[in-house]
Order: sequence, then C-alpha cells, then structure tokens
Amino acid sequence: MERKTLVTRSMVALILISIAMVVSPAVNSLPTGVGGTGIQSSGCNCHSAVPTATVDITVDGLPEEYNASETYTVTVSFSGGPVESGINSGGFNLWASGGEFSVLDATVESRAPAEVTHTEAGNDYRTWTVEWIAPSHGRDVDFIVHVNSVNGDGANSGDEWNRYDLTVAGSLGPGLDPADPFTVLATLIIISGLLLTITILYGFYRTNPDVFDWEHLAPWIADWLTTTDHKKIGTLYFVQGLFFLGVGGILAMMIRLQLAGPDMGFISQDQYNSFFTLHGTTMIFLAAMPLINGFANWIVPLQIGAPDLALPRINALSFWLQPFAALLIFTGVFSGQGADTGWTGYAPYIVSTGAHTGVTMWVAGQIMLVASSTLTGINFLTTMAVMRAEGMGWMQMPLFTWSILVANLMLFLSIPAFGVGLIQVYLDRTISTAFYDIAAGGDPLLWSHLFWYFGHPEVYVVIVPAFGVISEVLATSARRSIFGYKSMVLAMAGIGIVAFIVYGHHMFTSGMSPNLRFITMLTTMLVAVPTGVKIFNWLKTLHGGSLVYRTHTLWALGFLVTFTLGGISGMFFPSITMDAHLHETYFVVAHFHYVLVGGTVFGFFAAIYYWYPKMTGRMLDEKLGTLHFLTAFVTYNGIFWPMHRLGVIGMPRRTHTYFITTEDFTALPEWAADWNMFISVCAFLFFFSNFILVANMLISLVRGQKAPADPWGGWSFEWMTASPPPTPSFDWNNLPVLKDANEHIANEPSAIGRWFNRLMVPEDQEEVSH
Amino acid sequence: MSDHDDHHAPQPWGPHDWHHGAPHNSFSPLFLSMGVAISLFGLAAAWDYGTYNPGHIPTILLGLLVVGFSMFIWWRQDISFDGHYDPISTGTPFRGIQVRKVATWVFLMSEMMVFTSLFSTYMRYRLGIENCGTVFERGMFDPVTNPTGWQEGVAVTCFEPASHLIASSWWHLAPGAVNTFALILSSFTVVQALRYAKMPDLDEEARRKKVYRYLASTWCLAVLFLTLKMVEWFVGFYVPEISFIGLHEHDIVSLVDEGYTINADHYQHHSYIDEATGAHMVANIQVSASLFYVTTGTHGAHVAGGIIGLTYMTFKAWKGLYTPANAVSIEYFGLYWHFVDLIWVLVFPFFYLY
Amino acid sequence: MGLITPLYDDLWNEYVLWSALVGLFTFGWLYHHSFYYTAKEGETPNIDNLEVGVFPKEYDNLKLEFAWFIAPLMLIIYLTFISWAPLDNLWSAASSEDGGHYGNECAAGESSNLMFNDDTGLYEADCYEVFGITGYQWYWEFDCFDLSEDLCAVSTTTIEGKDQPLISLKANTAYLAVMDSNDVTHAPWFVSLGIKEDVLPQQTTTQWVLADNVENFLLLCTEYCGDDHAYMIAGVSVHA
Amino acid sequence: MAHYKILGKDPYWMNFYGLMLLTLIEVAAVGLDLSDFAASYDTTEKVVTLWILTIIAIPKFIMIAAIFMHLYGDADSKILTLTALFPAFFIIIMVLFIGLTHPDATTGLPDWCRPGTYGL
Repeated sequence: MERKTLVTRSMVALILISIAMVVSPAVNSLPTGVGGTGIQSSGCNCHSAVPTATVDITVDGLPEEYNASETYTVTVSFSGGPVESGINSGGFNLWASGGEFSVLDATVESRAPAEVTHTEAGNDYRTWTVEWIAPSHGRDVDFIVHVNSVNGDGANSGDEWNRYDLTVAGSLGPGLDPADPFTVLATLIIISGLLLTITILYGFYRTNPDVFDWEHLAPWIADWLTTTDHKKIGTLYFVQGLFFLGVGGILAMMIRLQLAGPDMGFISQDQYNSFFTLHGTTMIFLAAMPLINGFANWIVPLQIGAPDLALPRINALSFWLQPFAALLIFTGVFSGQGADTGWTGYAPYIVSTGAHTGVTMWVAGQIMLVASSTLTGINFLTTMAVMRAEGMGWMQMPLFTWSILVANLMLFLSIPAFGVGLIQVYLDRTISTAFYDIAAGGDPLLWSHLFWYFGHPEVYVVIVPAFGVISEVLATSARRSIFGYKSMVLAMAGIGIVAFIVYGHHMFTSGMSPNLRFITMLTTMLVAVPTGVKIFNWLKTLHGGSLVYRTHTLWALGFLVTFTLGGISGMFFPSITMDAHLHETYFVVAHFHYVLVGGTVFGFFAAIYYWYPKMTGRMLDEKLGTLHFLTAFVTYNGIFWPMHRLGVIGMPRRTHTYFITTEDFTALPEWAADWNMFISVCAFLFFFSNFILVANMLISLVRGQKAPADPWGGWSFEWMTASPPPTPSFDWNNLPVLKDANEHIANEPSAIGRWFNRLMVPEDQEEVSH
Repeated sequence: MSDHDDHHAPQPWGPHDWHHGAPHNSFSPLFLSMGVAISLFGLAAAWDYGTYNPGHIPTILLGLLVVGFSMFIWWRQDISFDGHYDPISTGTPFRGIQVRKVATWVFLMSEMMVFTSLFSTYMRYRLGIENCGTVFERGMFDPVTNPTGWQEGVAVTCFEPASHLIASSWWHLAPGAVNTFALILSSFTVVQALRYAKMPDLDEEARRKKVYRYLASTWCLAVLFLTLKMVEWFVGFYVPEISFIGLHEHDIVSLVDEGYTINADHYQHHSYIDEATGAHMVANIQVSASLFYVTTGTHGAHVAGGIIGLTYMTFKAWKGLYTPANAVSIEYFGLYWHFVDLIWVLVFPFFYLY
Repeated sequence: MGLITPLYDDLWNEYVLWSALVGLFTFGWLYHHSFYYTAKEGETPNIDNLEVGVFPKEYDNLKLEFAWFIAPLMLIIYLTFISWAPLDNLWSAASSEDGGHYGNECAAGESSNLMFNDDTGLYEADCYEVFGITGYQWYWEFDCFDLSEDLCAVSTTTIEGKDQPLISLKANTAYLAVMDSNDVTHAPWFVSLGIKEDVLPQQTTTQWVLADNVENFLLLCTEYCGDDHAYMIAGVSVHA
Repeated sequence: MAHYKILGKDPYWMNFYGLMLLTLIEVAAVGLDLSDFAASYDTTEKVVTLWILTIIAIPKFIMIAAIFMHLYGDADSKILTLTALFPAFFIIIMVLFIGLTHPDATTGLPDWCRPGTYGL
C-alpha cells in the first residue's frame, strides 16, 4: 500500500513537472506573443472561411528560370468573385521565399523585403505591379499569392479569396530552406534533453537490469526527486550543470556562426542580443555554479569527515530552486521575447519598455537563484564550521574545502545586494515602482553598483573552487604535500576580502564617482598579489616532486598555463588609461574566458577526472582523457588567444557584427575577419571535443575498471571511504579522527594563540549542550 | 530502490523517522521551488508596468497553494521532532552549540546584507536627490530673481520622506509607534516562551499553557503589526471626539489616500502652498515613495514570514510538544524574530521619524 | 602593437614587456619542473609520505613565500605608478588653475595647439574647444555649439549602406566632449583615440577628445543599449 | 538562557522596560518642539532629532542583541557575537561605496591624489 501511494504521488509530481517543462518555454512572454498574421497558413479567412476556386489569379512577368540578381516586373491580377464596383475591389498579398520586392507606385506597399501587399489606395484595383529583384543564390524561389475579390460594401460578407502558388526555377535547382535560429536552438536543446532522458533511463537499467519495469522505475525516480543525501544531490547538480553547459555551448556556437564573417545574416540582431544574454547567464548561473555545488556537495562532507551536510533538506531545496529558475530564465526565448539585456542587465535599459518582455521572467528566475545560493552558502558555511572531524582545525582542512569555504563566504555576503537590485527591477517592471525611473530621479548607476558589488565576488566565487581543485590535484600528482599550505589559505582569504573592494573597475568609464574610480584602480592592482602567491606556490610544489602524469595532472598543468595568461591580461584593466580603450572590447572577452574557461572549466575537468572514481567506483579511460585534453586545450587557445588582438584593434563585444575598413573609414583590418572565421572553427572543434569527455564518462560508468578506495594516493578523508561511498558517508557513531604528521600541534600556543583559543573555544561546554 | 538504508523505506511525505543519519526523503523542497516559480510567474503576468491583468491572479494563488502544500509536508515531517537528535557541533570554535543555532546566525549574516543593500539605496537617494522641503523653501520661480525656484504646475523631482506626512501629527504617527511597541513586546513574549519551554521543573500542563499562550500572543502581536501597517498605508482610520483633551472628530487619511504612492508624479502637500500667491508646488516623488514602501514592505514581508512560522509553532505548542529537550527550536525562531525587531529599530527612526 | 595614442601605447608597451617577463619566468619554471620532476613509468613514489587520514607534513619556506609576496607587490606598485601620470592627462581638470593640461576654453580665434610632449609623456594644449554628444536609441547626435565650421562640423555620411552622422574635427586640437543621453546608457568609443565614457540620461559626463592625427574612423557604441546597438555608429573625420 | 540578573531583577523584564522607555523618548523627541534647543546650538530641529534618534537606536540595538538574542551571558555568546560581527567590514564597504558615493563627471583626478609633483 505504502509503496503504491508513493508511486502514485510521485507520478503526480512528475506529471506536474513535465507540464511545467513543456508549457513554460512555450508560454509567450507577456503581454505580447509571437508576431505574424499567419496569412501563409490560414489565408485571408476573414473574407470568408474557405477559398473560392472561381477567383482566378494570374501572375505575369516571372520567367521560367530567373537570372541571379536580375530585376523582373511582376503583375498580379485576378478575375472572378463578386462584381467589381470600382471602389474597394480587391486586395492581394505576394510572398516570395527569396529575393526582394521593390515598390513601383502607391497602390503597393512592402511588409517585409520579400512580401508586398496592397495599400489603402491599391484597394480599388484588381491589378498590381511590382518589381522583383531575383536573389543571388540561384536556388528555386517559391511564390505565394493571395487575392481578395471584394464587393465594395465595406463589410467582409460576400467577399471571396483564393491562393495561388508557383515556383520559379533557379540555375542551381531547389535548395535547402534556411533554418530559423530558434528552430535550430529548440531542436538542439530538445535533442540534448532526449539524450539526457535516455541516459538516465539507461542508468536505471544498469543499476539492476533484471527489473526494468515501471513498478521499480517510479520509486527510483521518486527517490531522486526527494533525496536529501549530499551525494545524490551532488549528482543532480552535475546532471543539471553539464546539461546547461551544453545549452550554453549551443548558444555560444550560434553566436560564433553569426560572427564567423562580417555582416552574416545567420541570426538577427534581436536573436543575437537574447542569445548572448542567455549564454552569459546560463554559463555563470546554470552551469558553473551547479558544477561547483556538485563538487562541493560530493566532496566537502567527505573531506571533513561529516556524514552529511548540516541541513540536508535545505540542501535539497537549494538544488530544486535551480531547475525551476532555469525554466523562468528561458521563458520567452523561443517566441523571440527572451531577455536581451546582457548578463549585467544595466539600468535603465533593463526596466525600459524597449527591452524584451522576457526580461521580467529572467529577473524572476535569478531571484530564485539568489535564494538558492544564499541557502547553499548558509548550509556549507555551517557544515564546515561545525562538522569537522576531530583533529581537524581550521588550518588542517583540505584546500578544496577551504576554497569552498571562501567561495561561499563571498557568495552569500555579496548576493543579497544582487537580490535586492533584482527585486527592485522586478518591482519596477511589474508594479511600476520607480527605482530606475530616470525621469523621477532614479540613478542608473545604483544598479551597476549593486550588481557589481555582487558580480565581482561572483567571478571569484566561480574561480576559487578551481584553485582548491588544482591544489589537491597538483599536490597528489606530484606526490608531495602542497607548498605553503598556510600562505595558500591566506591568499584565498585575501582574494575573498579584496573581491569586495575592487568591483569599481567594471565601472571605470561609467560616470561613477571619480574618487571611487581612483580607489578601485589602486585596490584592483592588489588582486595580483594573492593570485601570484598561489601560482608560485603551485610551481614550487612541483619542485623536487615526482609528477605522475594522468589526465587530471594534464588538466591541472593546462590550468596553470591558461590561468596565468588570464591573470596577466587581467593586469591591463586596472590601469584606467588603458581600460578606457579596452573596456567592453574582445580583449575583455578574451580575458574572462581565459580565467573562466581556462580557469574554472579546466579546473572542473581536472576535478572530474580526479574524483570520478570516488563518485562512481569506476576509473575513467586515460586514453580518451588524454585525447580530450589535447583537442580541447589546443582548440580552446585557438578560440580565445586571437580575441586579445581583435579587442585591441577595435572590435567591441556584444555586437551583432563588426565593421571592416572601407575607403572612407578606418575600422578593423581585413584580416580581422579571417581571425573571426578561425575562432569560429576552433569554437566548433572545442565544442565537439568535449563530447569525448561525455563519452568517456558514460563508457567508463559501464565498462570502466573498478576503482580502489584511494586510486591516486591522496591524504584527505574522502579516500578513506569506499568508492562509491556508503550512505551515510561516515558512521554517526564512529566518526573519523584526523592525525597530523607535524609536531607543532603539541607545542604550547603562544600568547596570541592562547588569547585566540580563549576567544574561540567555549569554556563551559556543559552549558550549551543540554 | 534506495539502497543503503536497510531498515525502512524513505517516506517522502509522512513524518520523519528521526533516527540519526537515516535518509529522510522529502517532496517539500521540490514543491516549494515549484510553487515559488509559479507565484513569481503569475506575479509578473498579473502586473506589467503597473497595468493590472486580473486574469493571472489564479496563477499566483496556485503558486501560493503549492507553497502552502510544501510547507504542510515540511511541518508534517517536523512535528514529531522531540529534540533527541538535534545535531551538535563538533568543529572547534562552535563545539557544543546546536548546529541549527549556528546556521540561524549564519542566515542572519546574509539578512544583514539584505537590509544593508536597502539602506545603501536609501542613503544614496536621500543624499543624491534634493529634499522637497528645500526646493519649496527656495521659493517660486522668477527668471530674474529666482531662476532655480519651482513653478506652478511643473512637477519638481525631489525627495519627499514619508516622515513628512507621518511625523506631521501624533495621530499619523500612532500606527507606527504602536507597531514599535508591539514588536518589542512580541520579542519579549517569544523569549518568555523559550524560558518556560526550557524550565525543567515545570509540570507538563503548566508548560504547555505557558508556552502556548506566549507564542499565541506573539502571533497576535505580529498580526496586529501587519494590520496596523495596512491601516497606515491603505485604509486610514477614524478619530472620535474626546472633548476633555480638546480632540475633535476627524479622519486620519492613509498614506495612499494622501497621494503618497509609487506613481505620484504630481504629488501635492498642504505645506507646499505658497502663502503669498496660493500656488501649489507639485512634485515627482516616485523614487522616495518606492523606497519607503519597498523597504518597510521588505520588513513587513519578514514579519509575514515570521507569522507563517509562528502559526506552526503555536500549533505545536498547543499540542504540548515543546519540552526542555527541543525548546531550543523556539530559540532558532526567536533569533530571527529579534532580528526583525532590530531592523525595525533602524527602519522606524529613518523612515517614519526623520 | 596598439598604435592608439602615445598615452596608451607607452603604457601598453610597458605592460606587454612585464607580461612577457612574468610569462617567461612562470612558464619557464612550469615547463622545467613538469618535465624534470617526473615519475618513472609505472612508479608512484610517495615523497612526503602522504597517508590517508593524516594531515601531511608541512612543506613551506617563509622566506620564499615572502619573496613572492613582495615581488608581485613591487611590480604592481611600479605599474600603478606608471599608470598614474597618464590618468591625470586622461582626467585632466578643465582649467589651468586646477592643474589642467589643456588650458582654459579657447577664446574665439585662439588656436589649441595640441601636441604630445615626449619629455613628460603627456599631451599638452594651450586651450580647448567644447562640443556635445547625445546618445539616442540608436543613433548619435553631435552638437558643435558655436564653434566655427573648421573646428567642428556635423553632417551625414554613408557607412555600410546606411546614413550615419559624421562629425568633422580639426587635427591638433583638444576637445572636451560634453555628453548626455536621451534614453538609456550608451558609450561613444572613439576607436582610434582609445577613449570611451558612458553617457547617462539626466546626467552630464565629459571626456577629452584629443584629435592629433588626420584620420577618418568610426565611433562605436560600447555600452549595450538594445536592439540596434551594434549598428549605432557614427563617422569621425579629423582633418588638417 | 540568561543566568544573570539586572539590578537584581529578571533580565528579560528589565530589558523590556528599558526598551519601552527608550522608544517613548524617541517618540517624544519627534513630538516635542525642540526648535529653541536647536537654535541655542546653532542648528535646526531636524538635526537635533536625528542625533537623538541615532543615539537612542544604538543602545536599543545592543539591548535586543545582547539580552534577547543571548549575545551576553551565555557560554556560546562570545563566538556567536563574533559570528554576528563578521559582516561588519562588508557592510561598511557597501555603505561607503554604494550609499555615500554619487555619480560624477571626471573633472580631473581627485584632489587628494594629486600631489602635483609626480611624473615620469
């Protein structure tokens, strides 16, 4: 009985989710929806329900086969239907799949380059003439003509209409229809979703091939939907993060297609704006952050020797807020009303009626993400503060745990500013408050301040966990303890503090208070110090070590290269004189992709290869891994290295096209277009190279070698548990105790140490534990 | 098919088995997220730049229903909690303190940042936009003698603090002042509830009554707070004649009826009338009104959230389920509630008085 | 590389030099260690005796760590110092009494005489002219105030098949652009001069437009402003 | 829980009385006509009121935090006080950077960083 109700109820939940998933992206962002009158499909049905065959349409002037780019004079006329009265006799609509119409007289107006219709004045005729300029591509062109035969009484009754289709051959024969970018995007996302579903089903099948039936599938799914176990939630985060990494990648590919050459017409301006906005939002909030949370969920409790997180149910809540937020963020994308503000969403554009209506939903989705991040922050900070195993002081925590601690501290102290800003925008856009209403005295820079107060710590939140990963991976691979553990921790803490006082460098050219601009110029320079310490410490760790090359080692070394490059290019921005030129160019794009892809994503790749055996109990394939590293690393640099140059010579970011020097004006040199093509090609190669990783993960899950508890020889607690670890991860009644290879713990603390101890350790423990 | 727990299947809906470390599955997070998303969607659909589309109100209600349902699951799983497995910290600086108490404090850290953001917004606008009173004192426009003055019929963009209305008369201030006392009193009742729940030498029925009554009065005070807020914002009230203190019968008009709204681009106030000519200064005060309503509204939303929690706790106390062992969960709520009170200590002088 | 303005180029060259040095140092170190300190095939030695459940032996050297705390610090202090003086030039005060580099606003007929002083590494001028820029969704509007035709002229030109505004400026003249926006935030980027500053509605911002070379180039919008942002361009023509 | 007394009485009650008293003073400060007092200090009534309100808000704040929220007198008070004070730095930064700055055109480097004699 109990199992049965469980199944029924989970099914209800599943159905609700499916409905939400199906409906939400299809819902038009309010209040306007998909444009277009639908005349091509439904005809002029206001004049009568069905077409009348006796209305006879003739189209003169079109050849059997057209010559490319030649101009033809086309006459549309008809006979039949009600008697002509001289006034309001008829109307027409002529649509072509290619070429352009140009209007000859006042009886005709153009609705689109390849669509013409009659004007008010043209209503009195039954013959119209236009010019058609044939396309240059030489493919067949379809024409669709609709005519209304009208009786002139001013009402629609008694009118008749008909439709006539014809095709004009081109020299190259029929061509493929150009794809609508929305169709491409939707198709790709649906395919990804299907593949994901199949993978999940296959995963279930592999768990127990004997019972592949509904009775077992339903509770299995219900268990995943309701789980509060940190490892399962971590896996859910991975699934979400990798899925959206793919979606963000698809968006990036469409952007790169558009930018492959100057003035490409693959996607429209409008679509471009909405795609780059969603690319940014998706990659930061729906791909990078869930991946971080995935690792944090999996590894942090294992590393500190805790059976689970401090607040498991809150943990489940922080995860489930994310997919629903994603639905809101993507609302309106396919109807052309997706958010088009850039991920920074600068005011006052974000609250203006000129922005797409989907912006409201995008803001709403991000409000949910703010809630999710806050809850995650509370959960992890509490866990790390209170659930460390005996013997593990702050300064004995593994560096990955430290990095998550610093990241969460930054995140949850800064994200309320963003949340408040978002709520202000949300209210401005719904109930019409006036926070960013410029006419009422609103200050557009307030949004920038609130956004970057969060936004700058946020980019460190994304990179710092990668620092932790690299520290673990490099030390273990070099078979050494990390060099300068304390300075590593201090450097991370320093980055955490500095993050809050440098955000003004995003606003050097924004009209912000000059005092603050100058202060942040000085503080931003400081960022180089802790990052420099970290990089040198990593290098010194290798010294005298004995590097064992595995895939995660490769990725870690690759991280060192790309992150150092990204760090160096970052040093150009705090100098305001240079920033005045470099701000908002492809130099910036190159810089932050070097640190966010070369830093964060490469860090994640290292982490996946490093911890996958622990998570699944199977080793990943080293050959495929090396192949993945080589292809991805090379193509990655091919994408972003040339962008530095493009930025310096004057290519602005967030633009749908770029301008090549003409006789009249200096703009980008011609080779800039070649480099853009090169970048686009590399981008596709990079995109596809990551399928090697996906394949590796799936194949290894099934056929991989069984993993031992400690395959790489690390020291922290996660290697103590079996692979995969049991649930609960450690026995509540028999928690692990950390030993220490150093002797200093036994030493007497110094005077400051004694004061600190007195401050930090409650004297009377009886009091507080009842 | 959930695997490692040998002794019971996880129950995603029903009461928890509070056995330590056993997976305690829950549908609540899933439904809560779904409900929040539906409500936000409905809210954005129902209002579009101030245009109201009542057709989408059911969507909001549906969302709130789902949220309510998820809270119900959550509470159903929680009500059997008797404090026996309240996790205790093992890490050094917090050793011995309840884990969830630490979590509550960490949560309050982020709440501090929320209100700091709101106050920073307030300061920026308060200092950045000229006060309406200052503009008025500059006098009427004259191309020669007073080129910076205001003109009849032309709206001036300026900052009009709500306190100009509220602190203008004792009766206007009354709801806010009563609210201040109500919140302090409710802080006190919560802490009393905690004290009696913890008192070890109290018999069960006496404890049940004390805790239940103190929590219930907290609930009432919180509801009183929101009610008075609504009166002050939207309703206004009637003042009877009390002749021996010289009070005459009149109505106190609500802020909204005074024209102090987020859409007030032609706001007038009786003190902004030029005595010599009788001309009105009109002002665009949308920013100041937005700030007032959203900041005090955020605080109000926290009170409303507290009421939701209190409803459940009062119910649990009425059932007599608080014992010295799990009394500390009243403290978790209490910390939040005192924090809301603290915020009011700042909001009240800066939005109602100054 | 670069060749934007001397102000920018000097800084750029210095930064690129230091980047190259830091890069060479780091990558040299990295490549040496990653090839030199390598385990033999199939071997997994354990140098610091890492053991599961034991916090590893500390491996540090305070002097070294301090050294590479100080080294980047010195470098950034130096980089801040060299960025400082050009910033004063970029953000020059608008009158010579306040330490401005471009004198006071030109009287009628007075010539600006903008030139780059190689000794100080800064631009200097006797006086400056003022013109206005206003951003609209999605076009630029220039205002020459009462400047003569020679100093500032506004017309239209065809760029990529569309009519766009064109502003003509005189070479070797310092201009102060006084900027405003009609709707949302935009930012005019004088690409060949390497400068940009946001224009904000209901607020005035300024920037120094130091037209020193004869050149025709594009002015692009570099703050995202909506649908036609990419095509919000104008021509700038600097004549002798 | 409180294990101490204020003036020999129960701390919660005493705290409650104290808070009520301070709030009454606040309301009175707004209601009373302080313009003469303000004039004697060469300032306006608004300024005086603001000062009174700010000064009273501080002890109220501390009383609630210390006694009702148990940041005084409990075994865990010290560490929880430190936890509560942790965001102070970030709050100060936000108030300074967001609350107290204003958009401005760059009419020269800020005065405090133009010694006038530097150069390359």
